[in-house]
Parts: sequence; C-alpha cells; structure tokens
Amino acid sequence: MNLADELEAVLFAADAPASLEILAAALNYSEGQIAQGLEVLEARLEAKGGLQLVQIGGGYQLSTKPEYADSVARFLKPRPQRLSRSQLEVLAIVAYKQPVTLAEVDTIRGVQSDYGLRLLVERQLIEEVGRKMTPGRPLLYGTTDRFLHQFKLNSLEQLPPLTEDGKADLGKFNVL
Amino acid sequence: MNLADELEAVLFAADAPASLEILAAALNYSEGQIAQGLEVLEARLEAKGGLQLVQIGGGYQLSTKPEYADSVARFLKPRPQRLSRSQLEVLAIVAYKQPVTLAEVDTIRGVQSDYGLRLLVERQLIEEVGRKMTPGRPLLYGTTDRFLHQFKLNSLEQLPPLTEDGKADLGKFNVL
Amino acid sequence: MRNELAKFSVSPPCVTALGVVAPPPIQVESDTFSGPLALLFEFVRDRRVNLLDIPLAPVCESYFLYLLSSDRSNLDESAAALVALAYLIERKAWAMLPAPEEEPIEVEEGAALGEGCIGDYQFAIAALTEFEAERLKLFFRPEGAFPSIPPEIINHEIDHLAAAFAAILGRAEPSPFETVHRARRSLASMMKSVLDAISHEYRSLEQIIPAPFTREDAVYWFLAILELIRLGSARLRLDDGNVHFARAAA
Repeated sequence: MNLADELEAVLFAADAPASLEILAAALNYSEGQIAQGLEVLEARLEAKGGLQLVQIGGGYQLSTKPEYADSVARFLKPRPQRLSRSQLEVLAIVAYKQPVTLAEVDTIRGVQSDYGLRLLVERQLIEEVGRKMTPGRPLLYGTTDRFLHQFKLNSLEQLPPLTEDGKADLGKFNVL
Repeated sequence: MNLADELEAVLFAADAPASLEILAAALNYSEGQIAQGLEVLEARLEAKGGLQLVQIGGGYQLSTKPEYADSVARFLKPRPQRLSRSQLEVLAIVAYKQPVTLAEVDTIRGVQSDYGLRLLVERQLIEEVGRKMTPGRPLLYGTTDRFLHQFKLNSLEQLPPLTEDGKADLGKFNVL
Repeated sequence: MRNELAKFSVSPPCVTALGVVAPPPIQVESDTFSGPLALLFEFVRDRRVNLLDIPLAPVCESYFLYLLSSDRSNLDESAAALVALAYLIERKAWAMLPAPEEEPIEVEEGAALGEGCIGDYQFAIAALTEFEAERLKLFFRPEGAFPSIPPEIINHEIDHLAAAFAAILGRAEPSPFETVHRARRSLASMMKSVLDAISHEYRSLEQIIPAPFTREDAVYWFLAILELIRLGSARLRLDDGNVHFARAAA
C-alpha cells in the first residue's frame, strides 16, 4: 500500500477529473504530498501498461494511452449503431413535425411506423411528450436531449431548414 | 505496445465485464491469446498498482484493489447501501429457487415479502422473468446480471450448493 | 346488476389528471362487488376481487344501454369503458381456462428443493452477506465514465436526417384542402358601396376609400371601380398624371 497506488485506485473510480485539493481532503494528505504521489504514479504508468495520467479541466484523470485508441474504439464500436434508413425517416418526421402522433408519421411515410418509433423510443432519441386532444387521445412524440447530443445539435433551431419545395437547404446548414 | 497493455486500456474503457469472445473479436486475437494476455495483465496488476483484474458476471473487468476500499469510498462519499437482512432473505430464496413467485417466497419466509421484492427489483438485483401458468398467472422472478456483479459471482453455478438436508456444502464451494 | 342503476353522465367526459378519459359511471352490482365499472377495473387489476365471482354479461348489457342513451360526442368516454370491459373479459377468459398440469417453466436444480422454510437458506444468506462485504471493497469504473470517445456521435448524419425528411415530404399526401372561413364579399355588393361613395366630383382613389383599409379592401375597391367604368356608371380622368374617378352623369 502506497500513495501512488492509492491515487490510482481513487482516480480509477472517479468519473470526472479530481483536483489536488479534493484528493488531499479525501486521502488525508497535504496537497504537496498528493502532487508528489501523482508524479510517482505518472512515471510508473508511463513506463508500463495501457493507462496514463492526464491533467485535464483543472484536475487529474486516468485515461488510456493514445496508442491504444484504435483498439479501444474498435471495442466500444458496436454501441454506436447507425440508424436504419426507415428509422431515420421516422426520426426526421418527428424532429421536424413534433409534437406528432404515430398516425401522422404513418400518413406521411405511407407505411406503418410503429416498430421504428418504438426502437427510437428505446434508443431514447424520441419520447412521449403528451397526448393529442382528439378522439382516442393518441400519444404525441417529440425528440429528446439525447437526440440533440447524438446529432451534435445545440438546439432544435439548428436543424437544417427545409425550403418550401420540401428539399432541405443543406447549403445554409453548417455542421458545427 | 503489447497485448496485456492493450487489454488494460480496453478494459479500462469498458463499463461492464467483457467476455473473452468480445475481447477476441474487438482486438483481432484468438480467445486463447486473449486469455494469455489477461494472465499477464493479472500478474502485473497484482504485483504493482491500485488496480486488479476480476472475473465477474461472465467476463473480465478492472476494479480497485480491496485494500484501497476505504480511500475510494471516502473519495466517492455516498457509500453503496448494504442490503438489509430481510432483503438478503428474499434474495437468497429467489437466487436458489428461481424462477419463483412472490407467493412462494412468502410461504418460505412465513412473512409477506412484497416490499422486499420490490426493493430488489428497484435495485435491479432481481427481475420479472415470466408468468407462472397457474390461476392468476402470477409473475415469476429471477436474478439479474447485476446480481452476479454485486456478489462477485461469475455465474449462478458459483452459488454455494445446498445439500439435501438443507445445509450448504461448504467444502465444494470455492470462492473465486 | 340492475339496469335501472346504470345512470350515465351525458355532459363533458371526465378527463383525469393524466389526460385519460375515465369510463362513464356504469354501475356494477353482484354478490361480491358493488360499485362503478372503473372501480371494478381497478380492483381486478390489483387482484383485490375474484373476477370469477362477478357475472360480466349484465355489465356488457349495461354498456350497450349506455351506448344507446349517450351522446355521440362522448366517444372518448365510451372508448374508455370499452377498454375497461375488454380487459375484464380477457382476464376472466384466462382465469376460466384450465391450468396446465405441470409448470412449463422450471429450473432443474433449484426446483428440486422442496418448498422449504427460511431455515434452509441460512447458509445461503450468510454466504451472500459475505460475498457482498467482499464485493463492496471493489470499485469499478462508473458507467459512462470514458470521456475520450463521445458515445454515439455519427458525423454528418444530420444531413441524412434532413435529406430523409425532404425525400419523405415528396411522397407525402397533400394536406386536406382547408377553406378559409372569411366573410365572402361579392363584387356586386362592393360596386354598390363604391357607387355610394363616389359623386360627380372627380376624386382620387385615396379620397374615395374610407380609411382605414387593408390591401384586400383596396383591391376590391379598385376592381369595383373598374367594373363600374366598364358598365358606364363611373368615369375616370387624368389630372397631372393622377387618376381621378367620378360618377357618370345619369
């Protein structure tokens, strides 16, 4: 048991960069001692292993070494599943016409869209936002914050504007 | 750059146990090679540092070493809540008798267990696994992957067996 | 169930806090349950009453009676009642089916144990307690803690999104044509107003049209004057490049 190892364990379990101050308070050392411990840890990690110590956002954090970025990306890859063409269609309709009911999506697409809609709800890209005050009180759907995040949008206003003939004016839209 | 370090980087980035199969597919090695790499990694981590390799929930995962538990807990502050005695009772019955209905748990414990059961469902240690085909179609419960993870089990087979006279056969049980 | 007890609300449907329409207060009377349909629905759902003891035929009859006597505008309410009724019928149908002799879902080892009592599990409980204590000493990476690779960012898919919408708009049915409900004006009535407004004295259009006026008013006035000129009831004259209008001599 030594301070460098203790710091490694703590930084491993942290979900954000930890400052000298916070580390010192949690581990009962002075900030100077913590800084020394971090130096030892940094040197040990640099010499061996797949991890490194980085100073980021005013604190310290463990990260993978850059040379393993490809492996890590390949390992994490299966998660960002691309949306299928039909999911994209449903999502586009919900994004531009929200709040919108399943029946309205069906009408616009000309095919049943309940499966696609459900998948998008599962992926938390769209969600129920209320009920339409028409017979049957059908559910209304809208996009989520996750949708904004996934498409790198700051707000819905950043959706590319559509011109009147129904074609998206992609030229005007600047992808971040 | 070597396989053990690569595995360390990948496992660091993972937030759930990764199986040999998944690791082999992601890193383009055979499962045998991955197993060897993990052995090297395990030995290196054991010799030095604050982390260790654990086999849990059907896969491999990095964790902090037990000797740093207090430091990490102090750093993270909100300590994971322990299960109460009655929750443990319900959980044990579900674990050994799954799939099992609430009424069956009640019978064995001799007291109503719906509250405990609900808490365990909320903590995602047990879940509904179907319905029993008897009148009333009561829900059947079973344990989750999270249950394995929380009790450091690799699979349900690692639960200590109960002998016929109701006493567990301690000798056969091998803690990891 | 007595039909005379079925009293129905005909006025606006009762919308609950969730925006769901409550079924109408159809009264259910039996030996084991007495109360409105909605309450029966709740009791059955929560397994507080045995559905097998409650005859559903009179409830259905009462529902039909309600349909006949209720207003057409209560479609939501009758739909809500139908849903509740359908649920009860389905539940009862299931409950009346004979239970299969053997359980189809079974775990071979676990189920081999008898019913048992909690004492049989003392060891298991002790073992789990021990495992938990050990496990609580381990900390794993928190979920979603790997920040270097954004989880699900797919570059440029936003363009595809817009393109998908544009493509789908091409295929869309035109929205139903909506008539604009504005008071229709006829040119004839407008011509009458214009005739009243002009005199034998030549005046410009601005002087003739009573202010304030909209663009649409201006168009109507202008068209009416042109029509009057065509019919010979009005005349126009050019003064210094400005057009002036007057009533034609009788």
